[in-house]
Amino acid sequence: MSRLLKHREVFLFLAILLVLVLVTARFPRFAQPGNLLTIFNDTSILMMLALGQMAVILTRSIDLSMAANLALTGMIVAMTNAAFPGVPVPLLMAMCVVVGAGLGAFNGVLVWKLNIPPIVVTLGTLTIYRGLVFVISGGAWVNAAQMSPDFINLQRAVFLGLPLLSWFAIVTALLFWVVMTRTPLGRSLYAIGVNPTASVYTGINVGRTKFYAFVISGAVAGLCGYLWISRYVIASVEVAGGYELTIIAACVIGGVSIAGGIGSVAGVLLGAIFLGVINNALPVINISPFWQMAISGTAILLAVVLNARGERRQGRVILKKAEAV
Amino acid sequence: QTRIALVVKSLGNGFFDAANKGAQEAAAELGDVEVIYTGPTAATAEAQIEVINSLIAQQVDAIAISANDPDALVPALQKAMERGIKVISWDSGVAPEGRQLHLNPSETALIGETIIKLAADYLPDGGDVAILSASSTATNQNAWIEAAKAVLPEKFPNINLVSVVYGDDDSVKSTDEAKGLIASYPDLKAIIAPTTVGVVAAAQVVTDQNLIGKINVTGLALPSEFKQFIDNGASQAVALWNPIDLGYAAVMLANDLVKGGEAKPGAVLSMGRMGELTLDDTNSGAMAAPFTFDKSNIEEFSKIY
Amino acid sequence: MKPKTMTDPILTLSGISKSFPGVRALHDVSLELYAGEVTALIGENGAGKSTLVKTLTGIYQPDAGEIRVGGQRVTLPTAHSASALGITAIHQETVLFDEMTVAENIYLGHAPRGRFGLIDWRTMRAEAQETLDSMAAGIDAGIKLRELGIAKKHLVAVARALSIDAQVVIMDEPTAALSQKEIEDLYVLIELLKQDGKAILFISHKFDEIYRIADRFTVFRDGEQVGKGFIRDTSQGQIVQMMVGRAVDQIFPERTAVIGQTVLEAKGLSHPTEFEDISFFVREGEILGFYGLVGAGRSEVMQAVFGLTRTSAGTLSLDGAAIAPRSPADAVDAGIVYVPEERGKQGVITGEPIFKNVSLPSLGKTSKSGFLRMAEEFALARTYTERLDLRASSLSQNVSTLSGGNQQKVVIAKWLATLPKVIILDEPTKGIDIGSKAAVHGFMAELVAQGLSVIMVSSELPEVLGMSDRIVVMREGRVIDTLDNKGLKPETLVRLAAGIAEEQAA
Amino acid sequence: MTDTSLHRSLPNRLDNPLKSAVLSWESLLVVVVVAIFILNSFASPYFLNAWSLSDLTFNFTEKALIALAMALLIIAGEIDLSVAAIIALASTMMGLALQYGADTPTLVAVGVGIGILCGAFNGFLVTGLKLPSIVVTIGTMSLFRGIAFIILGDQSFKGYPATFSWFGQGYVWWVISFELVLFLVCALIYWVLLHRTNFGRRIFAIGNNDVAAKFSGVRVDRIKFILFCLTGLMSGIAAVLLTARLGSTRPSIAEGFELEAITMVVLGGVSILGGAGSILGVVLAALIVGLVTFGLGLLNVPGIVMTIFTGTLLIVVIALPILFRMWRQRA
Ligand SMILES: Nc1ncnc2c1ncn2[C@@H]1O[C@H](COP(=O)(O)OP(=O)(O)OP(=O)(O)O)[C@@H](O)[C@H]1O
Ligand SMILES: Nc1ncnc2c1ncn2[C@@H]1O[C@H](COP(=O)(O)OP(=O)(O)OP(=O)(O)O)[C@@H](O)[C@H]1O
Ligand SMILES: [Mg+2]
Ligand SMILES: [Mg+2]
Repeated sequence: MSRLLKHREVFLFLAILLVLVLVTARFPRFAQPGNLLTIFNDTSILMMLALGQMAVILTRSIDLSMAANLALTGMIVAMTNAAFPGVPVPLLMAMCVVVGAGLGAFNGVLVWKLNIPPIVVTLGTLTIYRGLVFVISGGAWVNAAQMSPDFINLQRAVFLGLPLLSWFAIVTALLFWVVMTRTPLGRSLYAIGVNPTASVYTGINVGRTKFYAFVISGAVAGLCGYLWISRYVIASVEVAGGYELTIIAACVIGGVSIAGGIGSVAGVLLGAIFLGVINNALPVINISPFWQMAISGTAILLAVVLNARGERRQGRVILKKAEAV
Repeated sequence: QTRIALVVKSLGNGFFDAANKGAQEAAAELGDVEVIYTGPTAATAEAQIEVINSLIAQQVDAIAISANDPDALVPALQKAMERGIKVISWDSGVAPEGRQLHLNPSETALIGETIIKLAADYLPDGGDVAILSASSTATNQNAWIEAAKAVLPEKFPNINLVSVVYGDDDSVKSTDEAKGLIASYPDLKAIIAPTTVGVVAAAQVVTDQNLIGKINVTGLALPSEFKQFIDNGASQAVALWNPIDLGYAAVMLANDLVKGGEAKPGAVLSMGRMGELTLDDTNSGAMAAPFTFDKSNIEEFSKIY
Repeated sequence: MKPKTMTDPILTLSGISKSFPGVRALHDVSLELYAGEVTALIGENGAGKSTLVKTLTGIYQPDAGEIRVGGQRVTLPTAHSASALGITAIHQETVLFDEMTVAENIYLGHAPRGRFGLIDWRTMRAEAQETLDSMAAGIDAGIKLRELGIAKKHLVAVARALSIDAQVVIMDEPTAALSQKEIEDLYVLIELLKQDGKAILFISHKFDEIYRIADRFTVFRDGEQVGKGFIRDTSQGQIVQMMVGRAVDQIFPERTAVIGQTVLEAKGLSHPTEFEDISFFVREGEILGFYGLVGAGRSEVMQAVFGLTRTSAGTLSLDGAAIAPRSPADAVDAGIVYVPEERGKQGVITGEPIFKNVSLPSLGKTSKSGFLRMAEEFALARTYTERLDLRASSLSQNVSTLSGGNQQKVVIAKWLATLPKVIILDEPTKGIDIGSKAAVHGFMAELVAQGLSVIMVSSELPEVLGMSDRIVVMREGRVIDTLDNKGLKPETLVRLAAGIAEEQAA
Repeated sequence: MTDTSLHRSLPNRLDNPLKSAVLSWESLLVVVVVAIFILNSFASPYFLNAWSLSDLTFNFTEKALIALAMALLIIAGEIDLSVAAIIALASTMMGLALQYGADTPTLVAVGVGIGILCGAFNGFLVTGLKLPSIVVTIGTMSLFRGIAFIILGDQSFKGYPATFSWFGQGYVWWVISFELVLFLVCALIYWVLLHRTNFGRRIFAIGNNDVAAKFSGVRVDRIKFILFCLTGLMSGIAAVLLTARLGSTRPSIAEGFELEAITMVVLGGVSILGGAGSILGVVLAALIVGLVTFGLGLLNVPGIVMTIFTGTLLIVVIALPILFRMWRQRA
């Protein structure tokens, strides 16, 4: 048991259960399967984005431009849909992935070829991408009436009892799990974070691998651009404004180390769900919405403290080793 | 050449784009007036102040503003007035010391009553209703909600207002809040959203959760953005004034002041084709009554604004 | 020794040059490596040895020259292309992944693949275990690398080299951090590699081991190749002559210091996990040696004295007055300074110039009411770097561009400038060439002659025996004995440090 | 070839200081400032006007004040994303104090004091609990502003006394505003602090290698803690100015300031990885951001489009020297 508890995923899972139990005690309807599935569905986009962000953070980088990328790709796809309602939605989604990956690749190239620190690059592109949303749309919103029914309803279609949106998240998570644990690319992402110098010596092209990480986060952001727009049926400049920090918060709560090299798919999913549960629970148990921000801030701080406790090295314990001999 | 700046809460909002149409119409009618349509992208007071500062530097003749914050803009607008610029607020007002007059789209009390009535009309037996507002700092929304609360006890005794929540004119936040309302109040019969962003978000949630027919969404909405929810039954009816007229009137009033008109309690100023505005003792006046859209007329108006 | 076979070399370098801004690290050097032979690469600090290694493994690109593998001319644009050609290296710094398993450390970059080209963890683990077992490493391939000691990590690096199936194995000072026992194990391994027909390039500052395992040698001086030949045809003196361009006597300096009052005294220092009941004292003008096997906890004790780690029990006194440094700053104020073991990480601030490194702890003295006075800083830096014969182009040269030995001199200069009472030197000559080593030793003698107290932590027997007045032997976090260095036999120290009973050692 | 002959006196430096000054980052920024200034005067007839130029300064002084302290923090290898939230909390507390009848000096003390407290809280979490500052301040950013929301909800505080408003709206002489004067004075203080004192030298050492700095007897944690407090202090001062300028407090005040302040710092040539940077660069960068936004504002370019310019400027200004170096190496 104590061994299990060492895994922060287990700890996080218990924390989420605790919140569920507490809320349910006051409000039984909250824990109904239907509501839980709704929370999962509501959190799907955050989960996907956080997974993309994890790929970047693992390499000791950070992508502050994900939300802006999402907004830009979302605006592009919404305008395309408004202008050419006949284009099939799967094609539009493919377009989102490509556009998003392209925007991510731009970050990646600057990081790779020019060696500019990622936080600077994405701080710059964060404003550029969001500005471009305004430029291409002229500031006008694309609203529900302009979108085709297919465009809006695809993610709402139910398959095996779950909306497609949830399935997108599930498939993305599986894909990430395979890539992270079973492919050279995934392992390289970890390796770079653990020890960049050693990675060079091992023959990993650090710059190019970081580039791939940004392409991954960009592609995810692009796909989420479509999902976000069709979910909230409005495309505007302000879409997902400030969401970049929520994405990072989900990663942090999920145990991704900002110093790179540490993090798991399961942890990130739980981190996102934790935020989702908190956000859903507060209005339900009638806590003033004005408390929401302070509570999630506290949650982030607690998560960091707990994670740091877990990560802290226990020294070399010379005496203990001596006794054991 | 008279230059009048039409400053809005945020660019890209369909409502304000429509207002700009009316403003340009007024400029064309007046001939010697140029309208500068501007505003921040995010609906914050600080961003609006930067816009005001640059307008002061450009020495425009008048500023007509729909404010993100009634108080925070006062110092900046006072500075504008000191430099000889005429300042009026419209739609969402500024505290009296920060402007020369305020143009309400409609009587506050009337709007407050209308939004409740829109819900009550379809609830013959009464029931629970909740309000999903814009940001908690929005002047106009807050005033309407106060007015609505005031008329409830006598005119609509069987309507029970259970909660007021704020979606900050942000579609995600509005969506979350609407969901929260539905989850917390199982007997909820109507959601009233006196804001164009919130009302769309709420209607989408009701559509998504298959609650059409159980929960009626109503409030203030742009016909073009809201048409589909009248069509699919998520909403029976919504109301709004004509933003084109509002923009038109704002420019006309600003022009009046520039050309020598004086804003003081009791004064009567011309709004061109919209008639005349009579100022009350806080130097504000109302344009017209809100207009209701339902299945019968939404098609027609959705093509206009 | 096997007979000399004049086969063609596996790897040939010719005319290789490499410059860094302001530094010519390699100039027109050549090198041949032969199958089944160990070639020792010898040179002072900064001679360009590690630079050559990095050029050979695709980490640096040479400015000129050519590399031939098996007669074929090749380029090595990345580390990957080098290992694809069968060139692998155990670098001077351990370059492995703490957070990953041993198996993955061995196979990262060339992991066995299963279905759909996905990494096959099970096979990887099994093969890694096999390699480790063949080396008799006694390491479980499934645990995280973090759990291993520094010596075992080196073994993992060797296993990695083996797993690549290299023709050329390069070892850049592999024994610097190893204990005697582990060094012996390494020799066995190298012998195995030789029998396998691999060409080995071995870099070391220790002549005993060069003479023990190398067949050939190549000497570098200031980035140029100044000599090569067969080890058994050349004397140590001749090689040293080539290295430094002059004769160096390896005799430890005569010391004339008069030993005075007790300066620093520790009584019963304990730490919850690292050490227990440590007592020692050091007197004016005395060098106190701390001997033990690597990992005995000597550094931990010194860092506690320096205020870096908290002790759970025990007292410290300086000149008879109790002190309790809670931070290095406190210790420095009291007059205790510490030259750390990990120069690059703890010793120098690599991004800054020499003079800023030297003045950092003395800013209080060079400044005037908190405001900097650069002229004073330069004067201070010049005084002490000159006394240590620091080799650099200017005092504003970035420390990162200095070689290891010269970086060490910067650290020592920094502390001398604070005019300390007690100076603790942790492995002061680790990875330092023979010329600089003598300089450091000479300087220690000078320090005690001036009345300072020196504590020297060292794992090198000759150094401990040659320099110390008294020797504290530590093992597994405890003081085993404190001995007067008069007629001490090396075996006694080794026995105490390793915990071997007297009869067995005999 | 490096001369390594024995017993030779080492020169202080080899390079020509004048040459390196001309090729420095700051001179690049000066060129950019002048270029934008000239462009602005051509683009708008209203630009070259004392009052316009004075109004211009209000667009950046508050953020630039924070950027000064943030520069030190980033040079030391840490970061504070919570500065805007500190403004919100400090402003809210001032409003609360006002409700209890506080006079102007008390209000200022409350604002500045809360700033320092918040900074100290960040500093404690980072240095005391050894947590990474970027995550800590993402957390406190929500926490501080969250507390402001809890206190204020949908309300606002207003009715600040006129003497208080002077801090944000007053002029010291003619068109020279109090905010501008305060910024210039603070810039001078920070310049001296960073470039001319032991404290500043230690900040650089910490940013380059905090372990080695600690081993060199630098009290790393204490200095980092002080830097967080300084950043809090400057946020508190910015809160006073902004509140006085707006004449009211809402919990949503100063949203997005943190990224703008960091942009100024980075544009000013401070290495985000720590260990390098200058105050002059930060001041110039603040000026650039102010000039660009005001200039585009005069042309009624929407704010969001301006951000494209600042974002591009940030990347281009940082990429240019790198590209130049790569080009020269190839040649
Ligand atoms: N990345 C670099 N940038 C600038 N100069 C460098 C760099 N790497 C090495 N040098 C310089 O090149 C020269 C050779 O260094 P190298 O590390 O190869 O020496 P070494 O022979 O391995 O010394 P040691 O025995 O101390 O390890 C030194 O003067 C060093 O300062
Ligand atoms: N498992 C390990 N992981 C990482 N670094 C280690 C490990 N073991 C030792 N080191 C590093 O290698 C160096 C040598 O450590 P060592 O094992 O000698 O311990 P120590 O406490 O310094 O003992 P002593 O000084 O008696 O040799 C130290 O600087 C230490 O930081
Ligand atoms: Mg070397
Ligand atoms: Mg040691």
